[in-house]
Amino acid sequence: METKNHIKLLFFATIRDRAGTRSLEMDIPDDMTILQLKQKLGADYPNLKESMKSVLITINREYAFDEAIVPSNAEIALFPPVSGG
Amino acid sequence: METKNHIKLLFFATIRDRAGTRSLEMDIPDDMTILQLKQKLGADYPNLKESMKSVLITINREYAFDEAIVPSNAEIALFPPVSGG
Amino acid sequence: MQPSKFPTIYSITESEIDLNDLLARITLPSTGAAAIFTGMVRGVTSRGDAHETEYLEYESYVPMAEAKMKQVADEIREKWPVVEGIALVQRIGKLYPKTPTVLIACTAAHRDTGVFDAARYGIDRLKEIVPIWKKEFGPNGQEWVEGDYIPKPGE
Amino acid sequence: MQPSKFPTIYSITESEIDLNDLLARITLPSTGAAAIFTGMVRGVTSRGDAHETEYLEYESYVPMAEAKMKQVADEIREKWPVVEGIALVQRIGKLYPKTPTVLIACTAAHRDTGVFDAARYGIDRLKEIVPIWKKEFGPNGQEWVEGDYIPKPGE
Repeated sequence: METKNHIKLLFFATIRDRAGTRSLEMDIPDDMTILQLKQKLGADYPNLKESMKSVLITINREYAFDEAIVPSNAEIALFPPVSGG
Repeated sequence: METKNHIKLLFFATIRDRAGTRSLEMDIPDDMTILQLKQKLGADYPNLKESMKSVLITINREYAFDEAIVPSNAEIALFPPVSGG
Repeated sequence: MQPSKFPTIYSITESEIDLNDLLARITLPSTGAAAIFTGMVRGVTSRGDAHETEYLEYESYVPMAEAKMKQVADEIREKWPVVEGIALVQRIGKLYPKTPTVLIACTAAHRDTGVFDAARYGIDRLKEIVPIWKKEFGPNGQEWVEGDYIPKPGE
Repeated sequence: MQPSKFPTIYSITESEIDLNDLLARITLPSTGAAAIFTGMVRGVTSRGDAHETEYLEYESYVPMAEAKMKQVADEIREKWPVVEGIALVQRIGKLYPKTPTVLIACTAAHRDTGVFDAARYGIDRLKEIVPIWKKEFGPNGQEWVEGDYIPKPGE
């Protein structure tokens, strides 16, 4: 039986504009990787598909990469390269 | 017949302390050089004699050197190496 | 002198950046020098794609941004242990030309200690890893400004 | 853009150094970056002859000092033509620890234009050629601080 992981997604800048929302909550399978999460988001939200190629992703406010496993109750943020200053 | 040049002298920092005054006016011979002026000051004001070896000198607010001729009505300043900031 | 006695200020704010106040807060009795960088909104840009800007709108992922600013400060302390106080402030919201938007300041006992390099490093790193974005509004419409740095694992 | 449009501020003052005001006065619509150096009175010095300072008394040959500050600004513009605004301010009088005593600020369109080097050059040159002196007052009495630079002809 597959257990579920409830996560929070935050979108910023161009990604937020394309997602049409600042945040989402969703259940994902346990042991899902960042790469799988990006594939799922691209499939579920066609507007985001193109963005998933170059998006930066953080898990609990630290930069994360394709092979990372999404931990339980994670706060996941998606955004373009930063442009502060 | 020797003509006279009336000049103004300004003293700062250690040089002022040793001179005991902020400024002096004096007549000097025409065509006197800075080197000759330093020698004269060292002779006239014994407290300044030692200082004349390392003093910085300006003529009309520009740094001047031993061989320069003191121009008429010059404003001559004498001071140690600067320490602003 | 223990590093723990050295002040570190990092914040995302919607208020005006007060240089006098920030400098005072990172000045210790042992401090003799401060190197400060500020960035402002340019109304007129000539380099590259020349254009005019009416205003910028800044946004930030605030809790992460503040954590990353602290990380930049920690990196500065590791590279330049002589640095005493550090301030990193990013202003967000709608900001008009000539307005200071970001400040990095580093203090040290003396100016020949790397304090200029430390401030330069601070602004470079802020622009690489601190999650802040700006959208530019001008006569030809609006456009997100995108950076080009991809953080590496561990950054 | 003609250099004549670029603001240059240089002054010897007995008033507080207001960084916010000075920065605003050298920020143009084309300005995107400022590098600022400030020096402060150290109350505690560890390097070299370690000692404590109660206060410093600064004096200056004011008209020459302002002319030499302008010369430093001119030198900066010659070396870094991209620099837009320049401010050089030296505060004189009786100044206590933690007080900013000197400021050099240079602005430019972008931060990678040498603006940090320009500010660094400015403070180095000020300490070489601008006629200002300070006397230090501490628990062990008073002493003039002497520089070690001898200006060369033409400086």
